[in-house]
Amino acid sequence: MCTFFLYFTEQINNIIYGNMSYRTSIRNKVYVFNDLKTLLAKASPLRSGDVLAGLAADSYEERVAAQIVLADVPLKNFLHETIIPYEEDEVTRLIIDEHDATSFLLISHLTVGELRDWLLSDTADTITLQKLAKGFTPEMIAAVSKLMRNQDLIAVAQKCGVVTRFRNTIGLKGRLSTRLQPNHPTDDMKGIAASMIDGLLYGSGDAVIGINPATDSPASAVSLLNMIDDLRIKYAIPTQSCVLCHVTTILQIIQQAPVDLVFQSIAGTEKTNKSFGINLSMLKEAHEAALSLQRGTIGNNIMYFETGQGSSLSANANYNVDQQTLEARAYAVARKFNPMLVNTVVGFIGPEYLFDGKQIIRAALEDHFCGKLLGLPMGVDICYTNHAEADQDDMDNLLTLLGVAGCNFIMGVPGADDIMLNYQSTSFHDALYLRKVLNKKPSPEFEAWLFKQNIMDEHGNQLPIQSSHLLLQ
Amino acid sequence: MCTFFLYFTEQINNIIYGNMSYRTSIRNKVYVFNDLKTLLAKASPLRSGDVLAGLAADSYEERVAAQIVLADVPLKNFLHETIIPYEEDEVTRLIIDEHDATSFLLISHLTVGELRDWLLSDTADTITLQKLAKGFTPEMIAAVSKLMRNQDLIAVAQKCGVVTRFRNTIGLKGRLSTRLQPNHPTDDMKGIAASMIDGLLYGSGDAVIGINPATDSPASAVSLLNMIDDLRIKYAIPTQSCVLCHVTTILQIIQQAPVDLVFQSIAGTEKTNKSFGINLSMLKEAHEAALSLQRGTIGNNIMYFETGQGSSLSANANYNVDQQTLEARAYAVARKFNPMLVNTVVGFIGPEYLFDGKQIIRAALEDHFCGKLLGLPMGVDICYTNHAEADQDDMDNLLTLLGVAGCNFIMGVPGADDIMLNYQSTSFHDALYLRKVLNKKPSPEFEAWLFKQNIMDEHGNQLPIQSSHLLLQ
Amino acid sequence: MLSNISKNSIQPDAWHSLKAFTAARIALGKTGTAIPLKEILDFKLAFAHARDAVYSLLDTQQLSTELEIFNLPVYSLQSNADSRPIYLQRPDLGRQLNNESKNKLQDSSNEQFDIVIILADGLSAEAVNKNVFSILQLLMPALQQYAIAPIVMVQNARVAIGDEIGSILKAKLSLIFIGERPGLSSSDSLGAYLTFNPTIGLTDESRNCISNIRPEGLQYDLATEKILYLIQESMRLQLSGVRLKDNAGSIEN
Amino acid sequence: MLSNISKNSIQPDAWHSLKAFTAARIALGKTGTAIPLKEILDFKLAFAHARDAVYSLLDTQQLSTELEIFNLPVYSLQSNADSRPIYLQRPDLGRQLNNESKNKLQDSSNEQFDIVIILADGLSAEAVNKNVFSILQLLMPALQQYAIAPIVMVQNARVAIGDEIGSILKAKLSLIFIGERPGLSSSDSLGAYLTFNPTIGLTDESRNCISNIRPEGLQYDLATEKILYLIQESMRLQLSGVRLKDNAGSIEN
Ligand code: B12
Ligand code: B12
Repeated sequence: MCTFFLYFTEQINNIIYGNMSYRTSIRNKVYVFNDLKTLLAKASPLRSGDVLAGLAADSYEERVAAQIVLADVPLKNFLHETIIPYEEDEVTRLIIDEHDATSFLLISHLTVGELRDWLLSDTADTITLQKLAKGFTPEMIAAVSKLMRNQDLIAVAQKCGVVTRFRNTIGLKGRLSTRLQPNHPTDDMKGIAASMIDGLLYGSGDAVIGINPATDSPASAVSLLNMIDDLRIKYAIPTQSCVLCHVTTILQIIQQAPVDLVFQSIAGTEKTNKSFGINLSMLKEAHEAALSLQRGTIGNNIMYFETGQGSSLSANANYNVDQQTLEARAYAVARKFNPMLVNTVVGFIGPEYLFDGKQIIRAALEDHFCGKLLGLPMGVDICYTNHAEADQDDMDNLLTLLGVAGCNFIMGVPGADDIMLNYQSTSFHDALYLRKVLNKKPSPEFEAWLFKQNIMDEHGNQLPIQSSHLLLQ
Repeated sequence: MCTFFLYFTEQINNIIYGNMSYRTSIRNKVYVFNDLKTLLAKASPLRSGDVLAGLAADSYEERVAAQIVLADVPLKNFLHETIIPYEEDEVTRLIIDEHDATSFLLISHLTVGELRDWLLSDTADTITLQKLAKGFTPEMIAAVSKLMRNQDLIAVAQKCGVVTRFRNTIGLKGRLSTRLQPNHPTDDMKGIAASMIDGLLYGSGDAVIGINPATDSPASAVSLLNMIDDLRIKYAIPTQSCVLCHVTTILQIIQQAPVDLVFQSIAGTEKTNKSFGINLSMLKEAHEAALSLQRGTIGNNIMYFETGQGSSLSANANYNVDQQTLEARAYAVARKFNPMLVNTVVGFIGPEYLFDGKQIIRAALEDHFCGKLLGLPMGVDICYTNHAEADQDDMDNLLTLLGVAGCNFIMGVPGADDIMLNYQSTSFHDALYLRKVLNKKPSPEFEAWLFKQNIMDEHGNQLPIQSSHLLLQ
Repeated sequence: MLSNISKNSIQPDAWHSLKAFTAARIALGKTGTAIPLKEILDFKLAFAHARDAVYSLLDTQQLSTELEIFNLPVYSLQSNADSRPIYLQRPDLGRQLNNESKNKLQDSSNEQFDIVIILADGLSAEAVNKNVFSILQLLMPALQQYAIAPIVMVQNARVAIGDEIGSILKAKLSLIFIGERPGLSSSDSLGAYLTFNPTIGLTDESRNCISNIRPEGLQYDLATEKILYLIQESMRLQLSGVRLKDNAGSIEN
Repeated sequence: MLSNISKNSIQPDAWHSLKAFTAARIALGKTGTAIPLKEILDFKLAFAHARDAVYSLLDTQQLSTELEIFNLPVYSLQSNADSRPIYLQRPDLGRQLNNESKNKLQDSSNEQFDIVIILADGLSAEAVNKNVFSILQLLMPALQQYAIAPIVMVQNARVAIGDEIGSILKAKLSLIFIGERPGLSSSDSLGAYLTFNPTIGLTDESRNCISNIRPEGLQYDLATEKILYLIQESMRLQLSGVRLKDNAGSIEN
């Protein structure tokens, strides 16, 4: 224990390179980290994507050394030392230009390590955290997450509260919502409807009924939107719909189709977003177009974003920044547009970025924590692919952990098997399990609807459904 | 999906070998499992100990095949086909001879798979499960656990309720207790007392204050017992003490020392127990000797047992039975003596039996589930060694999962670092974390004491302790 | 009360008939909040098989024989990912031809082509083995107006390897058929990615994708229709990717 | 209210002074329910070092030199576990001498001995490298009345390898010093296991254990005292294990 006092941490201003150099020594071994982004990468818990990118710490000792150094970095540094140049990247510009200096003032005297200790203290309560959200930059929050154990990520996230509204209220304490995801490999209307009915009768779909269309055909997107909307109106379901095609496709049809939420995959660098075929002004255009439809009844949170660690490296657009920090930067893009839902699709891509259940679980808890602290309505697609080293037991663990952490929503996929996207997510049953063991309820408006439809009783128990049930007609 | 109906499961009575043979075929591949113990082993989720023993399934498909077959095995078979011969093993005799046929009647018509489905149904409530406990054999419960996902193990365990009493009440709903474990490498009295005070001021120690002595010297055990007892009496702490030396050592000193709980490590075969230097009649003798002291004030649960997967293989005493089934058999030994506490020390031995965090988590959930269903007051030593592939994040995950599952107690070790046993367990802080995020309280008698000592308030928050505090005098 | 333990604890779902409309795991029934064991075991078995599909191999022998009818040279190439485990961990290597393959291709021709067709294992060679010939039978006759490059089969490949192949062969457009990651209900789903002016370093906004091609997914004739539409439009507009929309009329009509 | 965020959120513990009595991680203080970051990082660094200790190597060179003063033959042997990863996964192999080692030992002598002393790396060679010579310096002179076998160093070994070694050397009693698994606060803790009539196949009820030997644990003189007591009693009673109790008087007196 006393060995701690043998390590010394010094930060020297490196005049030659014009930026800070970070160093410490452990048992006579000197560790030097040239810049903040290197420090962040080396301080990251092990994951395959950072190894692939050549950014991970070489040893566990080096990782701890980086964490020791990172703990002493003042939060202010993050405003001065950008990890991707301001001139080259519009996401950096967004982060810097929209940073709320007033909120930041409250924490501007802290180091990353002091922030960690404060976040865990009892004075960091829900309201204070909400007020501070705009004062945090993604990099600060990514940094602090790297110093946190899984239990810290859970305990702090549990204290956050991010509530959004469109036709219902998502994110209240004691609530757990689900995106109903009724995908079909040919976008067959009847097939999709069948999965939707199944989900609704299992109490799923309050966050959104969201279809990934197999094709990116605008015509098909219109049909799908009409179909969900008809159903929603017919049964007076207090929820919102979404077809997850490319934002340009939605923009093309937004005047002819009943568009509730606008979807887009986003990432943490301009260059990655470009590889997704988007940029901030396109998102702005879509956001405004959707707002102009005025379809929300109790609120105007209208965007649905998906993210996930690894996409930047995959697009050769990572600027040697570790994947978790880049993920947090994607949240800066998201929060610009007051989204209804932000979903980190954590195990979706594959083992090259998150190798196994352990890495997927860690990444999910980080993403959920970072998003929440930055003020986002985070949900998690608790998922894995068949080429990763993970299975249902890992997902059960993550599901339960995220429930305790207060995740806003999870996916509802029939039997956890997405037959179009080819991966395993959470089932309608999984959500019921989680609600039961943690005593959680769906969104209040949706809950009232479930009562009325005799799908659920006040104790949260599913009621037996007869074949004469309204939804089966 | 429809592929399911292509698999057929048949069980044919193998006349030549005089026992059942179990088989199924998948995609034209025939899987034959010669006997129940082979079937159980092949159906087990992957773990290094079963691989080491040469018992694990060769492929994931074979594992599922075994599970498919196991699902159709009638529970009755477990009473007829013993996995370790009745003649050779006193644990088998204990299981068979003390099996409660009356309770079993209620489930005797079920198969293992039907039992799994029933356990998850709403009719399997706390009271029913308590009534059935004596009708289950360890092998039946081990079998059913192999068919369960982690979420099943959690959900069913949460419904169990096993309450025990000595000087306080352990295992009530909404409660989480801790064993305070103040070990010291030289059994130094002051060193141990320092850790005890630390723990008590962190609200730890309601399950037991239990010291592992570094030596097995009877004299030293007497001193330690006197020391804890003096402290307990001085501060009127409603808890029990234990020195975890060998049962023969306790028997030697029981007349001269204040022995509350009697400890022993136990395992699932007579031969392993022999390697631990014990047998059932020694345990009986110790149990009776301890009872005769009449030190319990509100109850007579007086034994403290520790178990953990892998010990039988390590002692060459596993009879080619998988380690999880053997672990469940250890619970038959435990329940014979109405223990106050049963603790599965799940990651304690090392990677040869449970390789990494994933295997440790799975094993812990299984052990907790099996013990609870068999009617035992299960706690878990959430732990790992430095030669295993695990870290604090895995422990945080397991800690949180076991909290949801309703685990009776966990360990409280200063800073999670046992400086004598050389492994990492849970800290006093970990228990506070878990109580906070899940809104759990300590044992009621102990809770009242914590209030009185101004250590904790009614909301479960720790109060600031002045250096003038009674316990620091 | 205690004697009521029934052999069957499953509450079935009243909408079993909806299963006719989808392969999705709907109407599973439940016990408490849990999925019935029978369905769990079925899921696990599918999981075993999906995992195996990741390690399936491109049947280059069989494919070569089948491709003979198109009267085109056929190349069998390898990426820089030497083995399946490396392939899974190093997507960067799966996007590059290995040297031998590169040389082979460079030596092959100095012509310019309109379209190069590539068959890549991706995450499920099974998908290519099972589906690609059927679709090529429909597609090739409709491409007669174009100069078609030699057909390239490539192993341990990612989508972007088409950029390198297309640029070496100086093709205006590359069309790569590649095995999508295997799912539980379909371990043999084929994807097609189309890139105009394939050049090393392109990213995905420059491509179009036709996904889920298989008998139980997007059927061969409809897939062919879509691909043809996109090829025509791509050639006409001289671009591909997000600015090229699939306006071929939705599948349903 | 919001301006109150202090640089230091840690609530220290008022009983810091108790740290003088133990190396245990007490009086850490807290923030909310959490351990302060400084302590967490200290823990993690110790974890890094403990993990490294598992892979430390027996310094047979150095040990051989040190052992010269005892004027006994010294053997350097290997178990059947060829490497550290195998050692960790195959405790069975760590309990067997490899063939070469067995032969070496068998050829060595036909004498009978009272005691064989074995130095084994176990889970921390560091523990043996650092502590074993100091304790042998105290122990050996006190064992003059016994016929001591050649000293055996053995790598990648488990406790039970002493049974094979003892039986080959026809020793009445084996005493194995072995590295205990490294902990965060001590990666160099030595264990001693004593077995009367060592024979292949014995299990742990037949041995006695003296644990935590190191300067910050059971000190060399006290450890020697205990070992000597147990050897005497074992020889007198002609047994070891659970029926042999350490009645040497507690450490404290
Ligand atoms: C994995 C995946 C992703 C990952 C890709 C990251 C990665 N490194 O792998 C992420 C999450 C980033 C992603 C993003 C998007 N995807 Co996508 N994705 C998939 C998925 C599930 C598997 C692909 C696969 O197995 N490829 C095979 C392997 C062997 O090849 P690979 O080289 O490793 O994979 C590359 C391609 O898959 C490519 N890619 C991934 N998605 C898309 C989408 C388009 C339009 C294109 C051209 C390329 C592309 O990215 C990979 C890296 O270069 C498929 C569904 C399926 N069943 O196939 C959908 C799918 C291809 N994606 C789809 C869509 C719509 C998108 C988005 C456009 C969504 C949006 N609105 O932003 C974005 C942006 C895509 C882009 N331009 O980059 C649709 C395409 C529909 C269509 N017919 O055009 C599909 C079919 C799913 C769906 N129906 O929603 N996707
Ligand atoms: C791991 C361990 C166990 C494991 C061993 C299983 C296994 N396969 O490894 C389990 C949980 C089963 C166990 C059980 C017991 N243990 Co233990 N165990 C340890 C521990 C933590 C580490 C040992 C180690 O690193 N060995 C080194 C490796 C390289 O050698 P190995 O060949 O792999 O290990 C063998 C020995 O360690 C042996 N072993 C383990 N414990 C004991 C205890 C005694 C008395 C003996 C003779 C042998 C023995 O089992 C292993 C397999 O053969 C030590 C504490 C420590 N800091 O060392 C306590 C320790 C050795 N055990 C101790 C005790 C008291 C016991 C029990 C008697 C407790 C009880 N009341 O039942 C039982 C039964 C032991 C027996 N006769 O078999 C005491 C011994 C005190 C003493 N001076 O006599 C120690 C020092 C811890 C303590 N202070 O409580 N133990």
